[in-house]
Amino acid sequence: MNAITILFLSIICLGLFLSFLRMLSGPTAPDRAVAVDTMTTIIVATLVLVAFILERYIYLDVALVYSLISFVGLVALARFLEKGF
Amino acid sequence: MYYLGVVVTGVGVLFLCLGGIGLFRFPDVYNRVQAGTKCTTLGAFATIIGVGIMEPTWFWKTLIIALFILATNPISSHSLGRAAYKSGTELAEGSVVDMASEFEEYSEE
Amino acid sequence: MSFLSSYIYYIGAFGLIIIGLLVILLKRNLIKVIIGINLLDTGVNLFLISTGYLKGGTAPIFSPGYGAVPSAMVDPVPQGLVLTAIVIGASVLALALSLGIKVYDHYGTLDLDKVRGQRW
Amino acid sequence: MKELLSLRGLIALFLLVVIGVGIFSAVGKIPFGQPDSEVGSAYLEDGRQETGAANTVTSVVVGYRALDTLGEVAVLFIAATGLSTILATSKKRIDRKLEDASLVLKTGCRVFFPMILLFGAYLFIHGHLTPGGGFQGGAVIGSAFLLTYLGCSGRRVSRTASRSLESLSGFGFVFLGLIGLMVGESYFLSNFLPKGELYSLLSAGIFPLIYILIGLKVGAEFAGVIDSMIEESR
Amino acid sequence: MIIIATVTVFFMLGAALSVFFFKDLMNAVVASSLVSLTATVLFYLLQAPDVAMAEAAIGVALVTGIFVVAIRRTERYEK
Amino acid sequence: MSKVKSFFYLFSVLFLVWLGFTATFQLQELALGLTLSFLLSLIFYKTYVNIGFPPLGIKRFVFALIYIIVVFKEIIKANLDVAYRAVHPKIPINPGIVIIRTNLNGDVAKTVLANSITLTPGTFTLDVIGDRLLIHWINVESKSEEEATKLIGERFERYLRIIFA
Repeated sequence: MNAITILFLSIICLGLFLSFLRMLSGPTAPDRAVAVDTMTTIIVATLVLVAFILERYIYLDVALVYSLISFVGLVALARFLEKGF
Repeated sequence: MYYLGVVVTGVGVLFLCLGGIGLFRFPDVYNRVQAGTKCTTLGAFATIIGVGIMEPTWFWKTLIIALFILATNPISSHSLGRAAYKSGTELAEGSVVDMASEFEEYSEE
Repeated sequence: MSFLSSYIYYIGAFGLIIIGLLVILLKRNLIKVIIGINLLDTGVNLFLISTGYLKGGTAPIFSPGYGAVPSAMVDPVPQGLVLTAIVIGASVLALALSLGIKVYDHYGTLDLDKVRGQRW
Repeated sequence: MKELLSLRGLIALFLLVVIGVGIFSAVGKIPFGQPDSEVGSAYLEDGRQETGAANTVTSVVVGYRALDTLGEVAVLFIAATGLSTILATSKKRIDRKLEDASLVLKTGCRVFFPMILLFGAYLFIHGHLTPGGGFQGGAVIGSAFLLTYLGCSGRRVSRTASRSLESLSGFGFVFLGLIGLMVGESYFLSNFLPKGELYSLLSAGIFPLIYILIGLKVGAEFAGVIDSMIEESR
Repeated sequence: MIIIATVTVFFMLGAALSVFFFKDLMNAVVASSLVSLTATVLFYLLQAPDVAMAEAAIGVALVTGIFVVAIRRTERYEK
Repeated sequence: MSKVKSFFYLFSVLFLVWLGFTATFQLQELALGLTLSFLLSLIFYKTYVNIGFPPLGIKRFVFALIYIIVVFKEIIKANLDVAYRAVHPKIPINPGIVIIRTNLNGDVAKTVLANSITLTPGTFTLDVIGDRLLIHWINVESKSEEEATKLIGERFERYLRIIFA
């Protein structure tokens, strides 16, 4: 946990904050879903970075779950919005 | 080796932030998909691989996380874009061309 | 700042519990009430986990290359409890939603004011 | 906003303030970051020698507190059965034209389905070594079945298969416990198999077996829940 | 670490409050999936990877899917 | 592709993925991985017979490596482009929806093409019907079908045609 990692986490927080604003203000439902998709991807990167800071190898499994599963929920939302399923 | 990892991670983190900025500034859903889910794909890829370079024993696990992100993210963004187009979201003002109505004719063949 | 660093997780958990109760008490739509129950569930889980946190501790998992002593690990008992509580929460949520579907079939609406005797 | 300003909203806000002050004064005094639970530290100190599992949470869930887990598994079974019973009497059908899934989604679903199943299996087999376990692995497998319903329309889970898998794994759980009652130290779910070497795959006695059964059960249960919710209401 | 915890708690409470104000139930479901996402990060920072994994696997896919199925079966807009 | 080939294809892919999950070469893990991949591919190989995976070969493998490098180059180039558009104060975009054609057949080939187009920011696939793809383009340079095909699809399709031939 040195200055460089603090800098990295701050930049990531800025990106997360902008996507969160889009989630709150997006005019339509697809906008909000896209914002949540973006936040998911950013958070996977954050989890790997935090695992590096905490120096635990086994924490990477949580990021692996996200990278494999996170698209299922968004696909469910998308299939409802396009009136399929 | 460590400094190479720091540089790669830094580039990835910058792209994550740029994805957020693009998502916030672009005018309609389609452009937001462009910025939001794909700048962050490259950003997440570079960040995770950079961590793997910094800590060489973690490399294989980080590589497979990055590959899964690279493989699953296009599917979800394609589905969201298709949902926006099928549910009739309008293009932003200033768009040049919209050939979606011509494309509908192919589906009936 | 020290207040934040020591109580930020409690603030999150209590805030989530209060907002969940607010949604449950004030909203009339049945599905939104169930979303409120989900929020309340997450808040309670977060509170239980944060009571077991040890400052500077690490996860209660021993691994070969990492020499952690047991006294520097967080409490495993709340984690074991919450682990099963999350799965049970999800399946009870599915049960509640199926009841909501039956209510919609019978009354033709999800508004709890119109469903007789369901709302104060 | 208008809910907040009605009479009901004001009463609810008053109630919330009372509840909030009550909760905060009751549990806000618990200091953050200094747990003083002797049970937890005892499990941490002795868990490795007694159970042979590297993950102490696993030894709490399926070792020290295994009887609680049996109750929780029973709750899961009751919830799934109740859901399918409630939805089975549904008469209403929605008849409308459905969009077909796109080619990318169909192919992606077919390619990723076995990988997600393999990942779920990895999670619940390595439950005593890594932060995984039966509940997480079962949820991942359930998500894989949700993906097939979204992508490949027309394919569905056989209901008898999911029911019988769920019942068989629940039965296996109880059966392992009864074997422990007969063979081992004569209590329910005693760890009668050899402990093995720490950090290797074949260690911790019956914990991997129990987690495999729990994983299959949770996965089959969620697959059944998704099947009932999607098919019965179509 | 405290930076990212504070920011995450802020997101979580914001998303939970926005559940209260959205009229479209799809938006409420999106916001509740965001709550589950941020709760995962908080569990992770509280050194509970098991719980974070369970919340990730259930909150992000299964609960969202089940809510979407129920909304498809009933009605989308809250009156 | 015949049934035996698709079985071994799925088996080797699953085993590689398992090696990535565990990231060790202990004997117990390898045996378990072999067993699980064998069981799963025994159940699911029928799904993969008609999906159109490419057969294996030295030339195809080399071209697949070249293809990966090309895709990475395009991704980085296009990402810089979109990042420039995002931070520019006036947001210089010129968006539109165009149609392109493809000569590929086979589900996997079309999916790989569509995903490559999606991954390079600036273009992304909205829909696929038959041999036509509906593309959203952030900076439309040409409205006609042939020009757009040449500009968007051709840089990937050159390699994919050899890999999936």
